[in-house]
Amino acid sequence: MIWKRQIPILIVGVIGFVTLFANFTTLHGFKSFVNDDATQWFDILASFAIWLGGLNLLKLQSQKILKKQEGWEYSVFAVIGLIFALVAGFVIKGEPAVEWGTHVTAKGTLFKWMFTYMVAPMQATMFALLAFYVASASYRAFRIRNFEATLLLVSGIIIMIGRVPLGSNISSWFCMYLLVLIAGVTVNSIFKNKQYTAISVASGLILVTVSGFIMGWPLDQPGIFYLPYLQEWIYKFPNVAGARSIMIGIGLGIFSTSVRYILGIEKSYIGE
Amino acid sequence: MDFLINTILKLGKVDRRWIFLIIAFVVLIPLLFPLSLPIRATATTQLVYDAVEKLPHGSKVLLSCEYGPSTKPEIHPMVISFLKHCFRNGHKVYVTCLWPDGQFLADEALDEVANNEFQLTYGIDYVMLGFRPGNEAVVKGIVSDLRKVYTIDSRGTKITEIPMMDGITKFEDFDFLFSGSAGYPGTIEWVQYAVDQTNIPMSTGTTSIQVNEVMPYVQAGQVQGILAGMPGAAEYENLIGSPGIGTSGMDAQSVAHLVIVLFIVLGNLGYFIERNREKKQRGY
Amino acid sequence: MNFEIFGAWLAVFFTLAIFSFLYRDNSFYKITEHLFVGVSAGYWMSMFFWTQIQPNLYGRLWPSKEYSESGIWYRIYDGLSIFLGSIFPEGGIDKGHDLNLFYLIPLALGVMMLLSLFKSFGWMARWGIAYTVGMAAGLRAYGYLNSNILSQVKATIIPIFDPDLPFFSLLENSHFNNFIIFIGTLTGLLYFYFSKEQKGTFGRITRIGIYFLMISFGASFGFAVMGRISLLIGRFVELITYSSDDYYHASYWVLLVMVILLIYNAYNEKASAE
Amino acid sequence: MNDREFIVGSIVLTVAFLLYWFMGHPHFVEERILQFSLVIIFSGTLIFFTRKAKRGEEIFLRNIPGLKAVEEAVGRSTEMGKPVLFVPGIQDMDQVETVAGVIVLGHVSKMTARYETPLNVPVSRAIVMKAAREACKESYLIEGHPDMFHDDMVHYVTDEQFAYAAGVNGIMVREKPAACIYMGKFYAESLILAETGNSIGAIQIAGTASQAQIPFFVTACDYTLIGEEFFAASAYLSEKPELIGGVKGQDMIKMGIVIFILFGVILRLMFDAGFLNFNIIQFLSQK
Repeated sequence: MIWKRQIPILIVGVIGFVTLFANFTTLHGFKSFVNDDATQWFDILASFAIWLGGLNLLKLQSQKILKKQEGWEYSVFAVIGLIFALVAGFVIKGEPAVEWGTHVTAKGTLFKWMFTYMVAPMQATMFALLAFYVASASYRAFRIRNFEATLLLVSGIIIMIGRVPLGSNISSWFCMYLLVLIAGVTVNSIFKNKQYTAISVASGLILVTVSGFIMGWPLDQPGIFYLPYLQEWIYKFPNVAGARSIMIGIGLGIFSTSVRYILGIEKSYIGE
Repeated sequence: MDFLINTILKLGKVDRRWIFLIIAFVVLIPLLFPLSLPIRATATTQLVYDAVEKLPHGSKVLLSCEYGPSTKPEIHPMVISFLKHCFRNGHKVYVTCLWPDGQFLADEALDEVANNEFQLTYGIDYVMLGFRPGNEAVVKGIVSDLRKVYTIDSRGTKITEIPMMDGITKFEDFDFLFSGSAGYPGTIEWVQYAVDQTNIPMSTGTTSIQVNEVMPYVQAGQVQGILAGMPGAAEYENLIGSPGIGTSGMDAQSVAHLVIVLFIVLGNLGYFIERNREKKQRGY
Repeated sequence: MNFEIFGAWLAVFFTLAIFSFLYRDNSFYKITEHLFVGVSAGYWMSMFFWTQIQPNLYGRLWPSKEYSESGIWYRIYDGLSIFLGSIFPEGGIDKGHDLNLFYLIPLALGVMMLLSLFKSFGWMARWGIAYTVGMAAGLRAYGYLNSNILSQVKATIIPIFDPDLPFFSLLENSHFNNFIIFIGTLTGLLYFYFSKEQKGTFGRITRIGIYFLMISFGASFGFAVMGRISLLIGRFVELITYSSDDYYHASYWVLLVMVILLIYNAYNEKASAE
Repeated sequence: MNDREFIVGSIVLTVAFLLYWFMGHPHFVEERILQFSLVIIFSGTLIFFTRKAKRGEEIFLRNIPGLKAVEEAVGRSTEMGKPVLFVPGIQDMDQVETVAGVIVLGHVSKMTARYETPLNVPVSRAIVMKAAREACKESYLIEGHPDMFHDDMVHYVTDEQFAYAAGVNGIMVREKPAACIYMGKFYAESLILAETGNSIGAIQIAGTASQAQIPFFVTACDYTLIGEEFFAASAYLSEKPELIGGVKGQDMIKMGIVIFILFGVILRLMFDAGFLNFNIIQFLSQK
């Protein structure tokens, strides 16, 4: 029991405490251990964890094949893929001039070939799939069901249009005309009176047109109606404010979880 | 009018595979037949350009590549343009990678720009220091003693035998840092462990998704400008007057954004009509 | 056939096979997905072995600097060298490290981790995991306290008395924009305060907070869409490249064959359903 | 350790540190005294409230509207005689969000047991399946309907991300649940799930801390528990003192930060105007 429970908790506590407080001391041995060796150990263990994950995958997929579970035919491909990658990593270099060790990053090796023509396209395409899902969800699911969602979608749309070249070719005057029309629709839905609507739209159109003639229709003035400026303002200020409050919250959350780990209050890593 | 409303409602129930098809065409067609929309730089992109322009001829620039194949379309054009900009202004470029895949892609970029376009000499005009594992520990290492982290470069040459490494022992010996970053470790680690401690100027290019995370640092002045995603890359390409992959993707990007916005608007139109009808049917 | 062209055809196949999932779940997708899982696991295993375990662990246990013909320690190494010459080259590992036997500790923890694959040793992984958890906790507690809390708090303490700052400027720092940041950050923080009901004045303040959060999420939304579209553009650019003469029009051929097979399959299914 | 010992211990440690400090604090990085004090103060607050919660003292946490919405959604499903679908994310139990999701599942299954509404929980990890089954079983037992619980309620689909999403989509289209609840760690599949849920007209409620997915959930779902709200809700439901105490402790620190910012602005104003010789920005800028 002590091996399975108390020692891991002790390790977390001691290592966590040492790394945290090394930030506050000038004791050389202590500091250099944390800065150099302890971090190296961490990376080495993380590499072993990757091996553990890989071997576990091999185990699960082979079991699936041996027991002929549903879809076992596909598991064969997973095992083949894993073995192929290990062969490229450890058995066949493909380029005799390159030394073992540098072959994983050097040109002309089988490993590099595998990266360029297998890992890269598959990984990139998996991510690119999402473009399609975003498109269909934007048509079928993104609804302005309340004020919050409206704000979110409007700021998202302004960023999306304002960031790309198309947006910088849309004149601020176009946006102002658009706003007048939207205001008209709003007036109509509130008062349900055609006269009011007509008056407000007409006066809005006249106002925009007159000021347009006075200012000479500049593309990017007034700035708040020019999408590239507007998106820049949104992402530099209100967005930063929102992001910052989340950042502080996340920081606190991580801090408190870390402290709970170090003090042994939180023990989820051993399944408790 | 009724016809229009019915069409909108009917469209709302369309199989989503039609939408997939539309998006595929919307992206593909402008790639094949470009519209050449003019590109205008946003202020944050201009800041990056100005920061590089301000460096005196022959400055020592550190370029760190932290991205992989899945984010290549966004970051790679930035790295290429940044290299072009540096070489044109006669700067020396030192390349490091915090991501293992970053090295493949950085090699590709150096091949294209330094070898083919500028025909520069390795070891004198540019050097590829390569990937070192350890995430922020590598950044910390470069700040305290670069030669401990890098005893050899990516080609196996001893650092002491590389002419342009003369006088470079730590992060403060560089004049500028550019990080092409797609996540952890990347820009944020460079800010926290290197730039905040030394005051060496730094700019960054990040994936669109990361922009929001990095923005507070840019706003606070810790980072000088940011190239945001592929549009940021395109703007930078245009500032240095050498359009590339980023620029050619911009038409597709513009049209795709427009179509997605139209989708949102149309979808919500259908939603409103339906809601109104339901209200009427219920009798209020 | 040239390896590069063969690779291009493979890449095209993988790309289109994954895209075919958009039509429906099918064998092409399933095969590619499983291959992807296997290859990437192997890719990372090799990558981390050669960039981490071999140079930084074995490189410190048996550095070439201290290699000697006598002594038991390097005899073990020579033994390993016979079987695994690529990992343990003759004469020790030259990665610029000194001999450091403390690194037997991470080696032992790592081996324990791997042993946990066997059911009866399942608990052994806990030690290694405990080390990584503890280390991460210590590093992050300080890092996040410093950069996420302290420096962001600092940036929110805005100057009210600063005659050089304009009152309003859309894109530059100004009193107005400073005020937006100040209010947004504070109200956003208060939204996540759980010790008080969100009613009355406090409720109104937190409403403002949620509006700022929503604008921020909207910006992430816009950027997320932008990023996804860029990646799609990247894939299409590559497909276009591979459709050229140099690659024997790989994209067209693979697409054609895949479409025919999918149609054939759909037709078959329909026939068997009837 | 009782309260008295806790207080005495804290005082002894503080005095010891002060002594060390005034003796010239050898080997201490002086510039980081601020960070050091913060680590101590923050940790102290967290421990204090965790202990308070453990002793069983009343700790007030506000109502979280999202939980109310869950109740309504289950109620509507009952009215319509349709099942409730619960998706606990696609990650394993080592993710805090999955743990929080399973806690909420316990709450949801209590309601479905009470109203005798069918519940469907597709999962993507074997361990999550075990934990989710336990949670549901217990709820049905507590509500006095152990006969209604069956193991198939919680069933494994597949580990693979998109295949899982496709599988859950299939369930949605076939069974047409009236309520879809997504609580856990999500990646890109969030979009696919929420879109399908929307197309079948279900009430959708989501809870996640994955920042990139929150926007999609907010626009596609009827109610979303955002980040910390999600954790607070699960702490509240779990009735575990260490979780509740943690939320409360963080709350207090947050309030402290808000007050500090307000105070800091005033201090900065006084410094800039020349009334005060203390630069708060410089004080906070120490490395």
